[in-house]
Amino acid sequence: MLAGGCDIGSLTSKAVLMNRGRIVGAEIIKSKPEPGESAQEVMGRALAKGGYSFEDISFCVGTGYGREKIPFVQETVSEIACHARGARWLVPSARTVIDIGGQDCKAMRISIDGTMEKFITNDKCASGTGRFLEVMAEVLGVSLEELGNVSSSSKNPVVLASACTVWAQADVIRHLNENVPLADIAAGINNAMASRMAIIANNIGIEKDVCMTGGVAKNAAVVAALEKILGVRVKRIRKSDPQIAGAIGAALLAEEKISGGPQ
Amino acid sequence: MNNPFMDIARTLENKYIVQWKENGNAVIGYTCSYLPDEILYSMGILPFRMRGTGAGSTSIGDTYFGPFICSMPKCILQLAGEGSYGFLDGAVVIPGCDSMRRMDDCWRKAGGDIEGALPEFFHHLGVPHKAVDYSLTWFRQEIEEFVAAVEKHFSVKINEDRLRESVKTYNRGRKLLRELQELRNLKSSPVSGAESMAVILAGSAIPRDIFNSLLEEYLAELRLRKNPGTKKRILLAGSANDDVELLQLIEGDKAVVVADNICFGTRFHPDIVNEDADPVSALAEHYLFRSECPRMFGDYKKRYSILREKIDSAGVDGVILQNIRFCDLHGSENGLFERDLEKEGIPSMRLEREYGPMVETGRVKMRVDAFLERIG
Amino acid sequence: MIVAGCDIGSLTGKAVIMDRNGILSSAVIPVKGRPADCAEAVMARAMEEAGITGEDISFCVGTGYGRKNIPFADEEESEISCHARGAVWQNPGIRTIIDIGGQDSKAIKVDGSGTVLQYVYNDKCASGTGRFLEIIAGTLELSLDELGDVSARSEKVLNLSNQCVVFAETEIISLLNEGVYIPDIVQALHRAVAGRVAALARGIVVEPETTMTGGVARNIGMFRALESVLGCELACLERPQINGAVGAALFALERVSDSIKPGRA
Amino acid sequence: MRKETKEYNYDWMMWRIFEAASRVKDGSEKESRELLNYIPSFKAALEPMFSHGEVGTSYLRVVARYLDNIIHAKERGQKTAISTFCFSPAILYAMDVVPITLELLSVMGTILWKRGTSEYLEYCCEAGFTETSCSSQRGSLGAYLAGLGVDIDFVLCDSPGVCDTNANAFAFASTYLDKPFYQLNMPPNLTGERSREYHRADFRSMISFIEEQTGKKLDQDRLREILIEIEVQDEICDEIEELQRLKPNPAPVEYPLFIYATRFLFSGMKEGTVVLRNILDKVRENASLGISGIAGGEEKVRALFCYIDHYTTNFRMWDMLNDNGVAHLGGILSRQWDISSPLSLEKGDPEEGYGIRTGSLDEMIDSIAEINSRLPMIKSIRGPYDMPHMWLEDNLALARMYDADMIVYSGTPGCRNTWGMIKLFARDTEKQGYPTYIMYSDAFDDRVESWETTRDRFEEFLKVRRLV
Repeated sequence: MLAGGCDIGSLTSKAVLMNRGRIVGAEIIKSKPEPGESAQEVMGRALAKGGYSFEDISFCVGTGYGREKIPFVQETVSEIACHARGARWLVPSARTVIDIGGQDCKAMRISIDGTMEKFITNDKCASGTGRFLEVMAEVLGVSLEELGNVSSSSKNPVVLASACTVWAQADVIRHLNENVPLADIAAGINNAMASRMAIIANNIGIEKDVCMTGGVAKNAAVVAALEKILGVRVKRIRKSDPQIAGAIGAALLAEEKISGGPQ
Repeated sequence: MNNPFMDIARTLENKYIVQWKENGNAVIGYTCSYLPDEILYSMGILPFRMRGTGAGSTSIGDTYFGPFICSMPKCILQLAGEGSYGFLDGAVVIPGCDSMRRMDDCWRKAGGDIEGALPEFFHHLGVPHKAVDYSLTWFRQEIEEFVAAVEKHFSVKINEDRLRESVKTYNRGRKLLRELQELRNLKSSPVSGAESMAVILAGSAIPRDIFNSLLEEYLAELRLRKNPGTKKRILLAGSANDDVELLQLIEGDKAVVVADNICFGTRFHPDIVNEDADPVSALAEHYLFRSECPRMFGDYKKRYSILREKIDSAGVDGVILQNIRFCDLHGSENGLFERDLEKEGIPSMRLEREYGPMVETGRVKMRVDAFLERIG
Repeated sequence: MIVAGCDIGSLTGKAVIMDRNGILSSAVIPVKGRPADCAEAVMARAMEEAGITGEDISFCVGTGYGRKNIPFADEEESEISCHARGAVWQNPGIRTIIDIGGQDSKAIKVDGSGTVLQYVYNDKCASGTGRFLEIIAGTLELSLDELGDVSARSEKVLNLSNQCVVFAETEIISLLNEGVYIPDIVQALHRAVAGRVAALARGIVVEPETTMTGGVARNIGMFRALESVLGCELACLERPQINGAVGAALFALERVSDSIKPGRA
Repeated sequence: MRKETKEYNYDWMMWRIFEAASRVKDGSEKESRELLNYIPSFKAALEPMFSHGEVGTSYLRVVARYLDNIIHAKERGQKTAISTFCFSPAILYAMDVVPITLELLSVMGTILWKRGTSEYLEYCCEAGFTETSCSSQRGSLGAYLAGLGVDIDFVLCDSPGVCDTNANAFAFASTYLDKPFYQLNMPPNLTGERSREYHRADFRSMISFIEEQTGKKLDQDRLREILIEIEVQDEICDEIEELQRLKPNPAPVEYPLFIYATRFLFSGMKEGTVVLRNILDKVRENASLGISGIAGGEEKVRALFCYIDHYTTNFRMWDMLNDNGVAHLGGILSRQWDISSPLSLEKGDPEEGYGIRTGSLDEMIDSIAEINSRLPMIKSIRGPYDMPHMWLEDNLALARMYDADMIVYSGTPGCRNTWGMIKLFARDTEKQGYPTYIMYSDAFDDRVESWETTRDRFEEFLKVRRLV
């Protein structure tokens, strides 16, 4: 009785396999130009890991930008609903979920019974998206994970032109050229990111507990900066990789279908 | 069933305009719903509400406007620069908002650079931002100056009887539009938001008499339509929208936009103009005292109650509050609407978008779907 | 009397070595790490090609984003002045220069002596810059150099609505998802950038002859797109990419001839 | 907004800073240095003011006084009204209302604080206001929306039809805080009897609105005193403006800010007159010695600022001007249009400026209505661009009068108005032979373009256009 969740994002694709509330397979790959292709591959890999085949999936839910293009799903659901669902499973006490995707940034408020009360997505210029951090890390020549660690030793973080990714990048290059310590630049980047997220989080109104999903959740410095601005603790996700929260949510919805209605 | 309005909504120079011009009549474009169409129409001139749809880029627009400006006037200027508005004999710019007002300056400059980009007749109609006795006097004078300018340029004369006729014709159209809205309000509304949008757009783009008869036939057909009425009922509010595709994108197969509160929408002259009073005064009053646009500062409560009324009479499940980037007037009022609607338990979602060709549908679609799931 | 010009941009570093008779050698390398290292590397490459050493260079002018960090530069000049000087030297008829750089684009109006009369930078927001092209090329899994040829195969006109790089990227991803023909996307990309750049150029009123400098000028698709948006033919420079460095070298020549003038007198 | 920020009372905090600063110079040099250590983080921002001796300290004093009025208004039984910089506070003073001018507070915050006003800017967005709106209001409005300032009694603005984005901020505030709102609406054309009548009627109904709010009738004698004081201030400013035409310009680069800020804070009030007098004395002194006001002493370029200044932290714009020998000729903000001001005289159009008549109440109300309609943004930026007495016309006249070598535009991305016409403007001024530099930065928010970038680009312009 396998339930599948497949999240085809613009930058990465994720797949999760569940069996009676337990994750029995998960996979993340870089998205290919063709979403169907990404879906096949990422799900295929997830299955292979546990020695399963597509036949073993009794219900599969698709989500993400490419969701309409996934050949093997029975149903599609928006990533916002999936992320909320996944986050609740990862952090049952979560009432506010902040998700940083590759191309956008969402904040969701969930009621005690788990239904979505409200959500906001960042429509503004792209600073405040996962892509923003990627571009910056690239310029600094460090990996996304390093970006978090490097900044820890920062004494006085720079202030970045956070209005536009590419202009912020121009600033970063300037600071590099002026031999500003890498730590301070990195810290500046993380702060810019965090304050972007804080705006939309405060916009829907924070309810404790707060948790963060998406790849950026792995950047300790951003999370810390966000905590500082919001003045609340962000619950760390340990149960699994926060980046696959959307796929987990999809898989959970699939399980509901199998067992008929929410557990 | 064919919707005779779709083509009109999707093209600028529709076949009726071509006819109109062939008969040697003039067309005047305008930028904002505060212009009394009745007056021009009574003088045998077709008032055309300018749109920016169809602009493939804003290269010309960006030559004159700065970067932090709403893309709607940029697109309109683009089309003018590319000659798509060649059919206009005149244009009226109204200070609807800062971006629109500055189109006056930018268009004049573009006219200097690009042969034929600027219509021969070009007028600035200073509509006040408040509705009180002395601003009404001002507005009435503005209209008189406008009429004088039109009379002079097009060597026509305004005639009271024909003006009264024109007011009647437009009122007839208003009544029909109201009937359309009544159909949309039905539990099983037989008409989609996209179709209704097309109707309303056509209302600002073809001769009123033709519009009225087309709409009568269309309403008759609609009354025969059956519809299960199982879709989510949405109200669309916020910035001007002249793009049928946006409606189709929102509706998809799960939702129907049963009401709107947007410029180029049913906000377009809802109530009837007094046919007994002096026509010019009646029109001045009618147009100035309608306060649906946040350009009328300080009237939030009035606008909120108008919105609530529409929500109730259309039995709406959720409200989408959209605004074009850099449209601060609607953008921030949407913030207030959202706050107050949610307080009353009416699900609502703010959505900032780029005006122009709806190539980038991914983000909008994702938000709309999530919103529909939320209210479902 | 041998001089050098060194142009350290945000994407590539260029070096030119010249004497009064013209260019002796030049080099272009992608920027990696700190600009100083890039400057050393690209200059070394150029000197090797010319078969000379640092001692032979009597004066060097630096320009570009990293101009402040070129250890061996005797002086620095802004890209604007350098592109102006370089373009008019390459083609004396040039009066308007459009430079699509990595971080920003500029339109420059010059007189016959290569002196800047007026210039404008691109509007805030990066659409209309080389970086924009680069990011999107990455999304399409193409190299910058491929863009030109790919766009040549375009069949139908397509519009990109979004001006924000990252959102344009999203937009392009959804186009890819819809299986849109890639050359059409690239063509649309070129027209989008050209549109932005043209808007900027019109701001200073384009006068013939007009040319395009910077690495992007080698992208024929971009070149043609700009021509069609501006509605005029663009003069093609022989070496658009190193134009800035050429200009810098010319400034260097000027300095040395100034310094030896007293001797002549 | 950060939690800790929410713990500080906004205008009270601002008041404490200026209160302390305004006393620093009271004691001996040694005491002063001691005192400065109590406000270490503001040293850099305040030093430039101290460096201007009596001018600087008297300026600090009026700012402190202004803030003092705000935070003590309630206990003094006065009403408070948030208003815009382009609104003559005279009428409010005449009616015993304490004005809270958002843009002025934003300027102070931007200059003083390391992180600028970012927290308040962002709070506005958190409250549902658009991020694309003008930072000049958001930079302080955020504090009041968050309930960190004194209680507001009502909202007044005169920007509808002039700057809708500005007006929108006040309309939003009144709804969000649920406070009464009054707007003076400007017709697109300023001149002619029709406009005058409209503005009169509008101004009169505003007065009755204020009377309703305060429960006090307009005090004629008070109004007369204020109008007479405005005349005094105008005379002083007229002379300063005349002296700024000298080469070199005897006024230091900071003075334009001191002048317009003082007028926006205390138009028609003795407090303001003191500062303006000190400024005049210093400018006269420099003029008689024939020296430039620039710190370095050498005037290389004469720059006219066609809109606003750049208020980045610690007066760094003024440093930039001083370092490059750029004389600040002021701009529309530092000008006024009394009928006998140099600009009015130069343009010689009776419709250009305002005249003050203090006879009957009607005359006085007309005068103050006229003054209000001749404030910089209202007069120059109302539209469209080709109406008489508009932005371009005013600036070309000023550039000519003051023999400017260049024109500088600094604004905010939120300014639909100037960004809707700056390209046309720059084209025309360039055509007239004035190199025109457009700053793409935000005068109130370094995060749009870092100050370093702005400065580099500006200096590059000076060099490439061979101005230095």
